[in-house]
Amino acid sequence: MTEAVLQTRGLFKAFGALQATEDVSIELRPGEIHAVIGPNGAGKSTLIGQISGAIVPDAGAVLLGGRDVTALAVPGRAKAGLARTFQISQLAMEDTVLQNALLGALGAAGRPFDMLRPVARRGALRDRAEAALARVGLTDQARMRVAELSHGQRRQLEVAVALTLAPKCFVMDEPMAGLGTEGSARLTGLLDGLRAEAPILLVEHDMDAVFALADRISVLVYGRVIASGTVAEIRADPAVREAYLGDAA
Amino acid sequence: MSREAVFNLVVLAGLVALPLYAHLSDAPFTITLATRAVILSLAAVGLNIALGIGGLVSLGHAVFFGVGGYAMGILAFHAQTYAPLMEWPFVVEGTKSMPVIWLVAVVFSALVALGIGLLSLRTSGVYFIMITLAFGQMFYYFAISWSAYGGEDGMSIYVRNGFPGLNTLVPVQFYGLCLVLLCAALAFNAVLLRSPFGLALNAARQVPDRVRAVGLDPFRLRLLAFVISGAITGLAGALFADLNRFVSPTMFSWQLSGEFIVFIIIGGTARLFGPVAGAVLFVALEHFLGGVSDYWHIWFGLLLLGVVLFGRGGLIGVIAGRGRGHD
Amino acid sequence: MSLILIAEQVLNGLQFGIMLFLMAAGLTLIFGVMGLINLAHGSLYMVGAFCAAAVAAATGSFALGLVAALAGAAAAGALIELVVIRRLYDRDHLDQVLATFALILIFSEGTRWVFGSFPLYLDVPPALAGPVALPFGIQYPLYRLALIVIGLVVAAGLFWLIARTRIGVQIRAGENDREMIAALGVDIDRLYTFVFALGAALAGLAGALVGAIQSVQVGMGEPVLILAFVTIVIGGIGSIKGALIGALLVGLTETLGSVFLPELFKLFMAPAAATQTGASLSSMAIYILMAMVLIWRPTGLFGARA
Amino acid sequence: MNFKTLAKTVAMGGAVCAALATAAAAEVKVGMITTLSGGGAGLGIDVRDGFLLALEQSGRDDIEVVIEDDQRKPDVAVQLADKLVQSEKVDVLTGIIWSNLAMAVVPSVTAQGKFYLSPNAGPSQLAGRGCHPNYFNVAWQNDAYHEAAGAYAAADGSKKAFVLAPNYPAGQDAITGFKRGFGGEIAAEVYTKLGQTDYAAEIAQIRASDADILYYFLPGGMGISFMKQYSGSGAEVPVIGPAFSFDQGILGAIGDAALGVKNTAHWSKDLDVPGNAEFVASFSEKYGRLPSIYAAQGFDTALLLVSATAAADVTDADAFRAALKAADFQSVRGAFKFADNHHPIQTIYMREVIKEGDVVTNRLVGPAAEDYADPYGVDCKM
Repeated sequence: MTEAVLQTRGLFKAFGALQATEDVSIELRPGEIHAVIGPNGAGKSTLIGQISGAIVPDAGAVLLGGRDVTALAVPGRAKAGLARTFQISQLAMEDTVLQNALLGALGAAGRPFDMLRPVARRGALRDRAEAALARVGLTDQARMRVAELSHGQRRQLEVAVALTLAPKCFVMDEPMAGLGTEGSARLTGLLDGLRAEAPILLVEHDMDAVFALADRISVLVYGRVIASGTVAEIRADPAVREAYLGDAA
Repeated sequence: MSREAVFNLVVLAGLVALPLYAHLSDAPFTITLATRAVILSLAAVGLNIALGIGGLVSLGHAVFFGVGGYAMGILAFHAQTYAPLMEWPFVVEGTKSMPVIWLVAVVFSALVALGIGLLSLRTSGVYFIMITLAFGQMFYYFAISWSAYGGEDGMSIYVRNGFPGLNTLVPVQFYGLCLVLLCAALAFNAVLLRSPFGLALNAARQVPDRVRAVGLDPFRLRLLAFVISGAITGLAGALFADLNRFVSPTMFSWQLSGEFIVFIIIGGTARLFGPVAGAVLFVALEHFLGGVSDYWHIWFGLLLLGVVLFGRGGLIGVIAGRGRGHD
Repeated sequence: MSLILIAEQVLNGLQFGIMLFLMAAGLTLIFGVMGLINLAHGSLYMVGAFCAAAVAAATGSFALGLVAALAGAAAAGALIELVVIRRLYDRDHLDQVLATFALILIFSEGTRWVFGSFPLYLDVPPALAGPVALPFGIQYPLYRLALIVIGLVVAAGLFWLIARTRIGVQIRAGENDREMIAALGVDIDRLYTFVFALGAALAGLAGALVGAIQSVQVGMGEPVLILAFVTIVIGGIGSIKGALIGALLVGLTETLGSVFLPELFKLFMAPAAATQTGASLSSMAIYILMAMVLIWRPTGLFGARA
Repeated sequence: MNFKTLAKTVAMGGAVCAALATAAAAEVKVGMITTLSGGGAGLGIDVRDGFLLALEQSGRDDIEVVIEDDQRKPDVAVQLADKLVQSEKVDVLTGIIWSNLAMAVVPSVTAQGKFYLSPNAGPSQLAGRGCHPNYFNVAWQNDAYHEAAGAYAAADGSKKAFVLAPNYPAGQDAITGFKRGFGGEIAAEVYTKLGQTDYAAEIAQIRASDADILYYFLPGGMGISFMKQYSGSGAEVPVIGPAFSFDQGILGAIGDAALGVKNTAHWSKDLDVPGNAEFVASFSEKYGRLPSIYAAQGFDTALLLVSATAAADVTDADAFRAALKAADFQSVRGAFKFADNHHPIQTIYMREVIKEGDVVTNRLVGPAAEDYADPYGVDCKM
């Protein structure tokens, strides 16, 4: 077995009496898309928070490329190679598409305290940002303000910003959220190609996308991983059928 | 060229042409008034870096203004009394040289901003507004009871400090000096906006989570912005003290902090020239309305209310059309 | 320093804190329910004091003055809510700060225009004048004791209103979710006007009660306003309980600090220098307290976690 | 565009002879910077009204007054002084109420060769090392009331004093001045926060002390708050103070609580000197309120100005200065002359707060310090 790029070991987190995650251990291996699914309130957001560094776990560890990053905050984990996208787009609405991508490139390059040279003249940043935009198909929109973009284009930009980081792995929080069939299909195609660059931990509600993309699936219910395996294994798992998919599936 | 750029040029041209007009019409006081407007503009340009770009609503920026003012007051006071500022471990003399005073003012207000920023940037929103206000009050009461430097009475400096090659006692020359500094600050602000730091700070105001997620720390970005902002406002404080040849604790008052914000809003938030337009308008209103009625604050209050409620985008917004809002 | 003096100073701190609570409660309620930061709250305090002074002078009755203070401040509050404040709920804090800063200017100069530039007369009612003997030989002004009692009664009433009444349920719901209570069929505009007027009335009551032992003059509201803000920031914005605890903390710090800090410095400094240093430090004490609380807990003692 | 009050009244037949004799004198332009808005406006308004009343009564139509509101802000005052000097080109300035504003304005305007007549503030710096030939204080040096009160208390048999003042320079000067005049034991010396409104803590300390006299200097609203709280506290230490806390403008707000309090002033409305009764009557008639010490000071300042402009041309600085120094006018306070540092030598009286019908006011008790001259004059080299 190849070594996991991203690994969680026994993550626990409680909010008061509510146990949001309980002993969650999952692995993301090179080249794969690993989907995490589960009903609302299953603890998916808490899990993403703990992986990205926004939420400090009560117990457990997060490893990135074999290195324990549990003590790092969000920026540190991003620098270590973890790129995340948000369920609700986190984009600077007043800025242009290119500027948003540049922000990612700047984060990857470090040195954000340069205040005398215009960003536009830092060729390396610009190349990186434009390459990411081209990858998601937003080259023509580069000079538009984010506020003028359609919802689907914003979801693409979310991915582009993550791409500028050239990360070791992606953590995507419901990238399909709010998309129609067409947009969903386009993004599915995009993510499909991305796994070659870095593996993706995909939290998603859109089951069509999940079954189309995922190499493996983990099912989270009430904060626990009740099943983990290939798509076929999960489809066949009786516990999953009962707890989550119901008999309809 | 956009209408905003035209407006900016007109403002700048007006500020440059003003001494000529004052000279021709023999109205030296107009220059004094304009100097006041230019210095207050500089203070507000400083605040605008924190507030307009960084979204940090500081209700305590008068602290830096006051620190700059007292830097001037203390140095000049020791120079005019020939008493060294300190003798141990090495002798520090007072000075009447503006460049030295400016340097000290900038360094000290930056240090104070660093200290206040480290503590208050841990909070956000209303808490940030209030903790900066509290720091302002702390400095205000400290200055009032600091009897070595005049306490509430403040300090008078009898002769304006000097600048190599200029006679600063001539109003036009001092005005020119202030205007050059204002232009330098505006140019710096313009460059900053396009720089990586400007980009990151701007994003940290709009989407701090995103900024973190790409590996940058909004706290550090804001802290640096706060320090730069404080340093510029501190420089303005030193100039203001020199304009009046006087410093007092009122330079620390929270009302003054409020007025700085007022300048930015009535001018136009996050516009490069917003603080300038606002400060010039404010000084003009204070001068003319103050002459019309004892109760001019009522009219000023109503005007301010009108701008906030209906004239979003401030003066520049009205003239140049909507830019980006500040929310 | 005798124990009696210490006990008396603690009472003074309590009394000060309780009055501060009346101011802070309105501020924190308005922030909690409407998310509005209201710098003009001090002006409502002033309006209350001026109404009380004017009516008490005209009728000779302090009680009628208090009624006038409540009514006047509530009316002024409702008026500015309808005309100005209502437009600010959806704005950011910056606009709110600016607009209410403008209201301060309008109220202050407007009051001076109506009542003139000289302080007004408002005194303690004869029935409450003079000192009263408490156990352990403490002599304490009856009126101040009455203030503590009135303040506690109002505080209890406020807690009851919020915990037990229908309107309290709406207020608590409003703090959590605006759309939710609109969905429940509550007239949100009326609720907001009511909450604002309630906060204003509390401020006006404080202004009138305190005005009787202080000076009824233009600008009296601003120092109290700043203290009230310090109070709610310490207590946690939006929390009535936080406002009460914060007010008592600020009241005690302010009162005890001004008495004991100079004494403390006298232990190791020359008396004159100690008096001055102590006085300087005590005037900064509550701001230092606030900074320390915020460094420890950035959203105050009882504030919602960010 | 400017708020100009042109004090031009038609010269009447009965106008002062001296004024007629020099009717050919050039116009004199006076700039008045005073506090007309905000919390301290009452004092500035009284000075202005007293000043204009005297000018009107003098019948002089060659004195023009430009009045500006400093909002009690030092930087505004400095700016207005620049405006009056540079733009209005005034010859004489006056009007400032507060010591800190005076310190900000006076040194620079006198350095520019203008005359300044102080109708209220008298900081010690300007009486001592910082004195200036063109600066005349028509009211009092700041220490005067305090020192006279101390002397009176000592002469009255008080042995141990409790002193209280805000923690700012004027407060520290007040306590120093009182102690100098008193000379006796000090039970405690308490500094309060400037602008403080609640004095419960201090009052408790006073009650717990064994002082037999309480001296406090708390100008404006601070004094109103203190006195109301003190009288309700059951504390029985007798109170003495400077007139600033017991003047006509604020007695109305303190009410009966102030009755019986002794306070020092250089003037009282029942002072029996020529012209005073007429001043009180005409002021009350014109403005509908009793004059305060500030009104009397404004009135005297204008009288001094009128007398000097009658004797000398303002453009001849030396002659005009000599005319001011001569102080050839009938002050409503009685005997009045300038010491070498251009500060008054005058009698400071003790007054007592009483009730006349419904009006709380002051009555004269007697002199507290006769021919008082401030102690800073020795440092004045001019």
